[in-house]
Amino acid sequence: MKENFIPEPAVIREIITQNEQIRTFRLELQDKTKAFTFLPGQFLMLSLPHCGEAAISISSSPTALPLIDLSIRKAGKLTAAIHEMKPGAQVGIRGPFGKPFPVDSFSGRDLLFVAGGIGLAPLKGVVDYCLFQQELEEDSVLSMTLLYGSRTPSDIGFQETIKNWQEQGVDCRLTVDIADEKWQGDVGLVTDLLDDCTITEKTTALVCGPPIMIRFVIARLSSMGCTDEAIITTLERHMKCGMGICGHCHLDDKLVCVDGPVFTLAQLKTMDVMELG
Amino acid sequence: MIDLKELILPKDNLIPLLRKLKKEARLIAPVQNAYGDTLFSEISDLDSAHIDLDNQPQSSLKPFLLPQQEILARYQVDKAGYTFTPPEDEQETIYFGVRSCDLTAVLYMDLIFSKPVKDTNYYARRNQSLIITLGCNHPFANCFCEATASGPYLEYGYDLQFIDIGDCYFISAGRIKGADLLDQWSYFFREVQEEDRKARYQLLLEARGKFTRNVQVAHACRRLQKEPDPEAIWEALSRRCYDCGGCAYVCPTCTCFSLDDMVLDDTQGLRLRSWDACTSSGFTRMAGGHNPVDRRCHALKRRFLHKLKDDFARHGKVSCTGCGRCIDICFGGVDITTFIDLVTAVEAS
Amino acid sequence: MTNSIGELKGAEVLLVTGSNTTETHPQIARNILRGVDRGAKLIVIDPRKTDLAREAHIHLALRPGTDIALINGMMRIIIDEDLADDLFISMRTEKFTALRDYLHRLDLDEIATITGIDLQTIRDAACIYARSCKSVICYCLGVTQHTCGTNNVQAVANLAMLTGNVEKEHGGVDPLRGQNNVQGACDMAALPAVLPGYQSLANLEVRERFKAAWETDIPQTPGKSLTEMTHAGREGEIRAMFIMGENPVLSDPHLGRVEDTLQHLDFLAVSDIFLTETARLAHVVFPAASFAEKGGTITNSERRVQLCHRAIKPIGNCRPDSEIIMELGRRLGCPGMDFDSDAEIMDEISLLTPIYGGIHYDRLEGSWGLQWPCWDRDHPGTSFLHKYYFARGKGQFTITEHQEPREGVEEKYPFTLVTGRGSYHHYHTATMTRNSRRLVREYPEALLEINQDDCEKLGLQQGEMVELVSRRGRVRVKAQITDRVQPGTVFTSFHFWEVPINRLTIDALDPKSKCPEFKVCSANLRKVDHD
Amino acid sequence: MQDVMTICNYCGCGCGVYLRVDQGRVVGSYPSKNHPISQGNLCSKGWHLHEFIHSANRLTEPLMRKYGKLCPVSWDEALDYTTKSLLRTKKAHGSDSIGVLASAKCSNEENYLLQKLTRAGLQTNNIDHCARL
Repeated sequence: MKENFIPEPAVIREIITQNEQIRTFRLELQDKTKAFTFLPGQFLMLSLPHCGEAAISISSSPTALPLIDLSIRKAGKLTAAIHEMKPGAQVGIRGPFGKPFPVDSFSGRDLLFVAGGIGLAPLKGVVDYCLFQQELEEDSVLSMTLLYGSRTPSDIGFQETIKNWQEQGVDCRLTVDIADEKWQGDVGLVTDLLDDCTITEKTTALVCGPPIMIRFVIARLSSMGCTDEAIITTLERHMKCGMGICGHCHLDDKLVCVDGPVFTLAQLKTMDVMELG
Repeated sequence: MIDLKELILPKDNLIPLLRKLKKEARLIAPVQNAYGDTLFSEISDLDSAHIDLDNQPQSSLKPFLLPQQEILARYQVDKAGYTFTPPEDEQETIYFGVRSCDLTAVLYMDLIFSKPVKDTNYYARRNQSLIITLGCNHPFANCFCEATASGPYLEYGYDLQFIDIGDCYFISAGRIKGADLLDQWSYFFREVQEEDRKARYQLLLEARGKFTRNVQVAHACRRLQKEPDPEAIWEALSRRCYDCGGCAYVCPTCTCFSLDDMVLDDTQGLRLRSWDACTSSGFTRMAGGHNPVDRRCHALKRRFLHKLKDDFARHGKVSCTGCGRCIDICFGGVDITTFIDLVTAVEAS
Repeated sequence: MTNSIGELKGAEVLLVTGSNTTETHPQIARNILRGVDRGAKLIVIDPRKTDLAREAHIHLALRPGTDIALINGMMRIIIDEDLADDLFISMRTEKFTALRDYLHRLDLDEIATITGIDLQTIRDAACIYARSCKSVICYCLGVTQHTCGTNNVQAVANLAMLTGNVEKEHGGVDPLRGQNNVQGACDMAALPAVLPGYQSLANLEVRERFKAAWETDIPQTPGKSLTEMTHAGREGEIRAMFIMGENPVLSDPHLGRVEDTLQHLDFLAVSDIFLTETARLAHVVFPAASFAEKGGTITNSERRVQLCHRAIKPIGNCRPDSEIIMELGRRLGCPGMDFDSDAEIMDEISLLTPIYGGIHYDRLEGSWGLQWPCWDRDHPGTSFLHKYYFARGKGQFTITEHQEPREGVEEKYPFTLVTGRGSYHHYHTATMTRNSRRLVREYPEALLEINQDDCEKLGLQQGEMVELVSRRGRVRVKAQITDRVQPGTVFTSFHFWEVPINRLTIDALDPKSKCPEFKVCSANLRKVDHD
Repeated sequence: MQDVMTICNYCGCGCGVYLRVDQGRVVGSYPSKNHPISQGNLCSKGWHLHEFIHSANRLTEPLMRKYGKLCPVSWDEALDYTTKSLLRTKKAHGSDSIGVLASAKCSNEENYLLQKLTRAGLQTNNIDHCARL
C-alpha cells in the first residue's frame, strides 16, 4: 500500500485570533479511533485543498489531546488560505515528525524561554506540558521564565495564554521593538531582557524566533555562562516530506526534519547554519 | 561476495530467454530509437525493438523507480470532506542491460528510501523489480566508475549480472530472485567452464585499463573530510551555474524531490512528487521569502558536498557512481569532475 | 543565423551584442562558453552586466541606444590600426570609400563621450575582433529594438565586412531568434510585405505562381505591420482581427493604445491555449491544442526545420490551430483548405517556397531536420550561409550615423528604462511558464533591476515597492538592488501581467523594420509608501 | 510509458526533447543526447516543459461573448459566428479592414495556412506576428 504520503483528515474545531497575522487553529482528527501522540517541539505536515503541504510546528501540549493546536502566521499561499478557513473545515495532516524538546530532562531545571514573534508557538507546548507536570507534581521543573519580543504592541500574540501562565507562576516578560502611545512595558530587543536574568548551572534556555534573533540570543546566553548543551533552539527550514527523504532541509550530514528541528547549541556548532552567522 | 549461482548463456539464447521473461513481467531495456538515442524503454515487441547494449543509456533507472513526476495521491474536496486516495500498486518489472553504475545508484536509493522511514511508494516499485546488469567491458568516454568503486563489474547487489565474454554471457546470480530465475529457465544455460572464468577475469582487467578519465574521487573525499570547505571554489563554480537543474535530473543518485498539488478542477486534484534540484534557489526558500542558501556563491555547494562528504560521513561511501552523465551537459562546464579536479589541485599546490 | 549553433564553439572571437544569451538562448550560450573555455575571446556589448558579460574578456557597457556610435568607433580604430581586410573589401564589397571617408571625420573622443566607454577599452575590443579571421557576431533584440534598429544591424554588418568575417564557418553575423518558431513564421510569410520564402509581392511571376496554386488572385499592396494594426486606436482602419497564439496586450509597446484598439474592434477572435490578457478582450476564443497535442514543423534560429510529434490527443475540446484555420477557411470560401495532414501542407509549402524546396516529411522523419536553403530533394541543407549579405552580388557598405533614442532623459524622467526578457525561468508573456509550478517557484514575481547608487539616493531597500512612471503610464513593481544595471538605468521584463511594463514603453518604431524601441524610454520612479 | 520526440516549445534554440507519456498524460521531459542542439541537456524551462500542458487553466471549450461575458459554446457556433463577423466587416469596410496576427509559437504549417487564408481567403496582406517583440 502506498501510504507514506497520505494525510489523515482532521477538522478545525476552533480558531483563536492571536493578532492580525497569527491565528491558532485547534484541530481534531476526524477518525477519533486513530492513535495519535506527540511531544512538544514536533511538527506536522498540514495539507489544504489545492494548496499542497507546509510544515507547521505544534503549539499545544500532548496533554491537551485529542486537540492539536497549530499557530500559524500568514506568510505564503497555504498559510494565507488557512486564515480564510472557518471552524468545521477539513484539513489533512501527516505526522508528527521531528525530534521533540528533551522534556524528560527538564525536571529540576530552571527553564528560560526566549521567543520572538511566531517563535513562541513551538515553545508554548513545552510550557503547557511542564505546567501540567507541575500540577501532577511529577518530575517537575523548578521555575519557568519567558522572555517574549514582538515588533510592535499589536504584533504580540498569545496574550490570553501569557496571562494564564502568569497566574500559574510563569515569569513572563514582554518587550516590543517599536512602542505606541499605549504601551507601558519594555521597549527594545529581547536580548535586552536577558540583562535582568541570572543564569545558573541549573538553567536550560529554549530559544525560538527569527534567525537573526536566535544568533544574538545564543551569543548573549553563552557570554552569560550558559553551556552549549543547556541552550536549545528549534530551526525553521523549507520542508517537503517531513520524514528525511526529500532533501530540502538537508544541513551537512543532518536533516532538520529528522535530526531536528530541535538542536542544542553543541549540535549546531558542528553544522554550518545561518542561525550562528 | 560469493554468487549464489553461475551459468553461461549462449548469445543466441538471449532473445528467446527475454521472450520468456516478458511473458510474466514488464520488460525494460536500453532501446535505440530512430534518432539514435538509447533510452531505457518498455519493450512491447522484442523483434522490432533495437536493444542496444553497446551504448550508454541516456537515462538511468531513476525515471522508473523515482519518476520525474509521480502521483502520490488523488484528492477530492466535496461534501464528504477532504479525502485522499493512494495510487494503484505496481506491476512486476524486469530491467535488463542495466550498467554497474546505475545498479549502484539503485542500491543507494534503496538506502535513502528506507531510512529513517521506508518510502512505501518507492518500495512498491522496487519490490516488484528484478534487475539484470551488464558488466562494462568498454567504459564510455566520460565514465569513471572505477574511482567511485561502482564498476566496471559488480560483486553484489544485482539479481543477475551478465558479462559479455564473446559468443556468450557469463551470468552470476547475486540474489535469490535471480537464482530462482536461472533455475526456472535452466535449459537456456550451460555450466561454467574454467576458460569462461578466465575470459571473464581477463576482460575485467582489460576494462579497468580502458578508462580515459582520471578523476581523483577518493583524494577529494579525503580532503573534504579533513579540511574546511573550499569557499573560493564554491564561488568560482557557482558563478558558472545557470540553474538548469540538469545535473541533478540526469544523476542516478540525486533523489531530492518536491511535493506539489496539481489542481484538476474545483473539487479534485493530484498530489505530485517531482524531481527537484538543490541548485535552484526555490529549493530552500521559505514561505516568508527568507533563504538560508545564497545561490550566487553556494549554488553547487550542497550538491557536491552531499555527494562527496556528507554521504561518505553517513554511509561510508560517496554517492557519485561515476556514470559521467552530468559531465557534458553542464551549460557552464562546472560538473562534479571540475570540482574534484579543483579540490585536489589546491592540495597539490 | 548564418552559422550553425555548434559552430560557435569553434570561433576565435565572439562578439555578443544586445543579447542576454545565458538566460534567453541557453544552448547558444553553452556553445559560446565552451568556446571561451577553449581559449576564444569574448566581447560583450550590453548596458547591463549580464551573466555572460561577467564571463567576458571585455564588457562594453555602453549607454543604451549608442550602438552605432560604438561600432563606428571600432571601425575607425580598425582602419587606423590597419586591421581591415583590404583584399576582401576590394573583391567582395562596394561603396567602402564613402564609409571610410565618413569614419575619418569622426572624433573618437566624442564617441567615448557618447557611449560612456573609455577609448582604450573600445580600442582593445576593436583590435581583438579585427585580428582574428574567425570572429562571430551574435546579436539579438538589444540591437534591433531601437528606432535605429535597422541601422544598428547595418553597422554590425559593416563591421563584419570590414574585417572579412562573413560567409564562413566559425565566422559571420548571427541574429539570434527569440521564439521557437519566429524564424518559421517569417519564412512562411506571416509578414505583411512578402510571400513565403521572402518572395516579393511585387514580382508578377511569383504572384502568378501563387495564383495558380491557390486558385485565386492575391492582393499586391503590402499590408499593415503588427504595431500598425494594434496601435491604430479606436478610429483605426482595422475593424476586425483574428489573433492566433499571441498576446499583444502584454507584449506590445504602449499598452494603453493596444487595449484601446482591441476593445473597439467590431470583432476580435483569438485562438490560444490559455485565456490570455488578449483573449479576455475577444468576442470568440478558440481553445487551441498545445505543442504536445499536434505535429507540424518548426524552424529554429539556425534555420533548421524540425519535425514535432504528437504526444497526446488534444485535451478537452481543443483542436490544433491548423484545423481551426481550415474550418474557418472552408466557411469563408477560401479555396485549398482541405489538407489531410501536416505533411500535405508541407508539400504545398515546398512547391511554392524555393528555400524549402527539398523539405518533405519523409526526409524529416527520423532525422534532425534540414537547414534551409534546401533547394530540392537531393540538397543536404545548408549549415552556414554563403550568400547572406551578398544576395545581390557584392556586399554593400552603408554609412550609419549615431542617432539619439526618441526619448532622452530629462529632469522629469531622469531614468532610462530598458525592457526585455528578464528571467531564465520565464518566457515572453509567461502564459506557459507561469502555469509551470517549478518555474513559478523559481521566479515568482516581477522585479525592477536598479543600481545600488540610485537606491541609496531614493532611500530604497531590497524588495520595496516602487512606482515607475513614463509619459504613457505607470506601474508598481518590486525593487531588486543589483549591479547588473548602471546608475540611471533600470530594467524589467514584460513577463508579468501584474506589472504590465509595456504601459510605459514607447511605440516609436524603426522606420524600416517597424520594430518598436523597447530598449530605451525615459522614466521616473519613486518609492511607494505603505498603503 | 512512452517517449515521444518533439521540439521544445520555448526559445529559438530548438532543442530535441522527449515527452514522457503515461496513460494519456505527459509526465516528464528528457533531453535527446544525439540532437545537434540539445546534446543531452535542457535549460530549466525545457526540463519543466511538461508542467503547463495539463494545467487546469488551459482553455478546453470554445468561448463566445454573450451579454458581455465569455461563455462556452459549440465549435460550430464559434466558427459560424466568426465567419459571419469577418464577412460582415469585409463587406462593410473592405478587405483591408481585417487584420491577422500569426504566431511564432505555432508550426510552419499553421502559419502558412493562416497567411494563405489571409491572402487568398480574406484578400488582404494585413498579416504579421511578433517577430520584433
